[in-house]
Amino acid sequence: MKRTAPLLIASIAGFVMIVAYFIPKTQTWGEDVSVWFDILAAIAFILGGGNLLRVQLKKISDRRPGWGYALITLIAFVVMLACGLLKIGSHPNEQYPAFAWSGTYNQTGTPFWWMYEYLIVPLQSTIFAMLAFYVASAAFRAFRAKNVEAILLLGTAFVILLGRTAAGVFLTDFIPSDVLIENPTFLQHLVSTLRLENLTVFLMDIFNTAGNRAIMIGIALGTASVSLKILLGVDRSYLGSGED
Amino acid sequence: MFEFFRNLDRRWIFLMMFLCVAVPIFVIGKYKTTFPEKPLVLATNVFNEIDNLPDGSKVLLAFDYDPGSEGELGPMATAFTLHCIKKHHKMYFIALWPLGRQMIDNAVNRIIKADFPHLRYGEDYVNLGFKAGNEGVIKVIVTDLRKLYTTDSRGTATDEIPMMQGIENIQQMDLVINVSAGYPGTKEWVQYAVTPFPDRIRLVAGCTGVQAPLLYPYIPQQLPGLLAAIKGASEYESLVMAKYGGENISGKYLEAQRRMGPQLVAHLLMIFLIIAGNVIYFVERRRGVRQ
Amino acid sequence: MKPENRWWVILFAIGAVLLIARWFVLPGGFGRAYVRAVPQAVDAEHPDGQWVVYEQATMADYLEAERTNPDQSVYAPSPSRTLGTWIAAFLTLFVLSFVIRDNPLYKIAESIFIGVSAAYWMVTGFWDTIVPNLLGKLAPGLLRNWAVPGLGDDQHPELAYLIPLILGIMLLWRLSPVGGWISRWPMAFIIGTFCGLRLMSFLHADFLTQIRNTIVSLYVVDDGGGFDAWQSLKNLILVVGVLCCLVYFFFSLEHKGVVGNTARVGIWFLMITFGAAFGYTVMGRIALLAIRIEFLMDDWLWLIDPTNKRLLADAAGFFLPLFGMG
Amino acid sequence: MHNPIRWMGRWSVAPALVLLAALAIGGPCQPAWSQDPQPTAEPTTQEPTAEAPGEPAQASAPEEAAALPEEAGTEATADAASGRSESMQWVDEHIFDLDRGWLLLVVLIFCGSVVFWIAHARSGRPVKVRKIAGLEAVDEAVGRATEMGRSVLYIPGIQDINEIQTIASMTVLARVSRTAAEYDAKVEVPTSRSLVMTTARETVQAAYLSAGRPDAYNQDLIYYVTDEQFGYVAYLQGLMVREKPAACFYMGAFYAESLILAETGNSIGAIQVAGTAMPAQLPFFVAACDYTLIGEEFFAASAYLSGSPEELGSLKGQDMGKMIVGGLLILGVILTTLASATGSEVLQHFVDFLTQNVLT
Repeated sequence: MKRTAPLLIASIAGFVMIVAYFIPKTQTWGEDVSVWFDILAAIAFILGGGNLLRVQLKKISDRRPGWGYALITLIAFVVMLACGLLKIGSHPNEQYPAFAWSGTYNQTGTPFWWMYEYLIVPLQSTIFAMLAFYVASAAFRAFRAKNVEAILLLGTAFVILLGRTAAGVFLTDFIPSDVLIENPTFLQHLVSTLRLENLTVFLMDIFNTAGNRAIMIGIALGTASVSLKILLGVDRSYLGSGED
Repeated sequence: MFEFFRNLDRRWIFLMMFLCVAVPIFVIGKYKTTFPEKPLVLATNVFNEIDNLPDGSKVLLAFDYDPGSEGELGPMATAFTLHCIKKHHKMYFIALWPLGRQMIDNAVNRIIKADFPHLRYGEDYVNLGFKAGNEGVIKVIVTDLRKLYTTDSRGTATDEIPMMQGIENIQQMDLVINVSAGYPGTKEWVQYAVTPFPDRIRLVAGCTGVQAPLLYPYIPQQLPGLLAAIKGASEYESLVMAKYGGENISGKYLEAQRRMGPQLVAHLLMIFLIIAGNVIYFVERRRGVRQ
Repeated sequence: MKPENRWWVILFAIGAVLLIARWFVLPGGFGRAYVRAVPQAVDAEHPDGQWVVYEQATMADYLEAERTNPDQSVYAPSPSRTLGTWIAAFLTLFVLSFVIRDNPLYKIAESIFIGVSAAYWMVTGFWDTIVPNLLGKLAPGLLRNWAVPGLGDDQHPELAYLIPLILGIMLLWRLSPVGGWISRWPMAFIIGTFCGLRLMSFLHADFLTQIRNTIVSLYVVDDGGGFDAWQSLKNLILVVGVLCCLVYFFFSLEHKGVVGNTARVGIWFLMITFGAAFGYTVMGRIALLAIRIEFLMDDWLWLIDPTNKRLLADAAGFFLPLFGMG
Repeated sequence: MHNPIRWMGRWSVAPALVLLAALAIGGPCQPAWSQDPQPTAEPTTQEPTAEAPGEPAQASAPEEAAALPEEAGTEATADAASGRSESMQWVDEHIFDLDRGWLLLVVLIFCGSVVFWIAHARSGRPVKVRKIAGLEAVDEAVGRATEMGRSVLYIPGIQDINEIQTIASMTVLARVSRTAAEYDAKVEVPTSRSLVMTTARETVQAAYLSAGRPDAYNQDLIYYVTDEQFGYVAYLQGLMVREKPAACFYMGAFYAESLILAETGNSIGAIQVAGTAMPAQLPFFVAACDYTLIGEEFFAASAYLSGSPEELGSLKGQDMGKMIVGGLLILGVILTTLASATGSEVLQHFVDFLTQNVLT
């Protein structure tokens, strides 16, 4: 029972969704289930947040190395959570001043907003910005012409990089462009494509599109196959052992 | 010397990158010059799609990004908003990203409230806010906007908002503009809004550099115009400014063009690094063969 | 002192010296934030509003307002936002210091980030999902009297939303000492439904659409009715590329002989695809760094002023007569 | 005692086929589903062809119509579709979305071939598949971590469990942690979603059990960090430089963090194996990791790693899908080319039928 019931639930739920896809009246079930999922994921925050709290508290109570950082996390977490859930400092909605809870939790000027604006935003965008350093070091280290594949990889990246700047456009400006020619010939097209900005578009339009289409078709097949295996009960690793 | 480069500590690369970005920002910020921009066809298409609409058309602006990609997409959002204002379009803002709401607020505060205070909320623009559910939201609002948007982001019932009168779904929009940083984003708008209603919904988009290659397959049938990364933003911005900017353009409407400066220098650094890496590789290989 | 620590101390010393130098060399201070007071809920009873919301303003706004009316109280410097700007600036530097080496400052930034962001998402989940989509559907009356007074009167309880509630309770059951296995049921339900959904949506949207988009003519006729060799060639490359890449993904054929060669061409196409995506991405990443550095130089250090936030200060004549605000 | 997996498999294939068959007949035997048991789904008119009360379509401007000749074709077929008999119309509105008939056929063929090959493999006949380089590295990487006495870091992406990539990642995790249990290596799984944490715990516990070492399982190594993408990344890159795992696995849905993770992993000298179906992130993994499973290969990984013939059979089924693509593509291209070369209207009709009816 403990073992088969979840498998049955998954199979039935999945096949119902497949059938529903074809029946006009049930085609919106997918959206309903998405809403349910979001609710479920929000409820699951209790599990994740509870675990986070437990881990940090344990670090602090054990006085493990770095417990001070755990304390910082804990305080940040609790303060932010309290400010947001209790809507501290939030004014009511302008249209309903009598309802104290009617304001939004992230109103400008609230502590919650302040922490979002001055803690999360700078941290988030700075971590993201570190990618600028990493693309540089990756390009230096990994883009070496070891074989045909690597040459193609780095060559394309090189062309695109160059073609997307004013320098690249300037570099190949001497090549005649086909834009101003009426009914350009094949050769004129070909020559014009050698202009870096056109080459960029050509590579993106043709080669990149071809590669991406094949990848997307493959992904669609892979997704469908994995889904089907789960619905058929062939792949069940997500369910765990079935023991308690 | 060669040994130094061969075992180059990556922190030197980091330092070079930092300087290549910081120095141009400082210089351009000080002297307020930008590089001239030459708009390519995709940006021109975006401009024309918005510009050719009759004045006062209804435009849905979906801001599906967050502060993480503000550097790339913020200037696009600014230029889109300004362009719509100048064309007197009615702007309907929505967001599929939770933080997209803040991005809408930014645009409203920085542009509409600051420079065009005569525009009235509810008549010239409305912020419908964020709805969770990713592509599910798109699927619903293409046929029934009010099923999800019963209120705007301030909690005002949509029925009470003048410009929402008669709006049943987004097929009634004359154009959908999407600023997208990933999932859900332009791809989902194409799949779930344009694909089912190809002759009712027209979409143009601005996206990050990462996404651009994935969206090329949809051009031009489902997606007539696309601004790719800061370069696309800069091209479009220059078009908008050329037509509507006037004499004294405020610095905040030149953000993308300004940002092309560090872009250029940093690109040259990348190119230099790729070449340097390969020179080292070949010298190394030749020495290896000799030994 | 360990040599490594010595480097850090030197680095901090340099930073501190630069900051102090900034303070004295370029007068006028830096890193201050300004706000504009906007009265809210204004009505006949409350002509000045029932409360005030402070919106972001610039120094230029403030100086302009002061110039026209020295007694104005609409624009003012904001201590909390000034503090915020400084904290944001230091956190930015803390994170950037990681590229040199892991260090306690980065750890502080990291710890803060984990704490506040986990809480942020939980709060968002509660107010944006649980409240409107669960409570709002199950008990709209409660919400109308509490947090969403604008909720329409025609909203009645939708019992279908008991399902996610029950599933959620089952999910949380794992916290109880007995019967934790019950929490597998909602997981199975979720995974099952989404497998069904994705199976259909991927086959429908990606699979069929990509095939359809690739069906192109290899004999393109141009506007004048003639053969457009250039477009035809482009189409040919596209079709051949897609087919070769598909061959690469075949699992039941060894990559030998003809198949091997075709798959090889497929890999070439993939490599060009990846190279192109890489080149494109670089641009976005640099813009991200640029915006952080702009923040440091513009909002914090006031070294540059591209958007004329403080230009009036210069015009008013009591700031930076030497240089700094071109 | 019979093998429960086999039992389940046999049990599940039969109703699946029945369901598929029922679908094939067109749904009339399934009135229960169309009798919407949910009070939520209001009887909204969902069919896309519904006459919305809004303004007429925008594509009325002559230059736009000229620029998009395909649209005219779409309208034509839509008109043709609306010319259905009344009874068919009723069926279309209430029982079966006729516009999706061809989709049903494609789904049936694809699922049928996967089911067929699974059954084929189950009957004991050998299934041959080629090798994928990245997969052999999985065991090797875990082995090396054991030798060096360091941990293995497994990152299941940043999407929630409703993403198939995350589910596929759980299957790979099962294998990685089983190998780790056998070698007695430590696997650390920080997650960015609560539900993924829950599922990963189940998976890893089961893996330790099947490796015969349930006592070695430590659930504290699988924990939630934060939902925030870059908060999660900030934690991971700190963790990587401090703990220096010997092997890093990035399996699942990744976004911008891919390169941060791969470059940090590279700087600490870890063996890195990545697998994702996010096309935008593949270049970074390809450039910075030792092995990368590209798109479909990642989904195939679970089948390879499980080593069970049934799962390998499903790969054969996927290949059938690719054959369909190739066939349709070649057929379509030939038809289109002939149509435009000869100007034949009959051929053009075929092409329109293929692209606008079959492939929508």
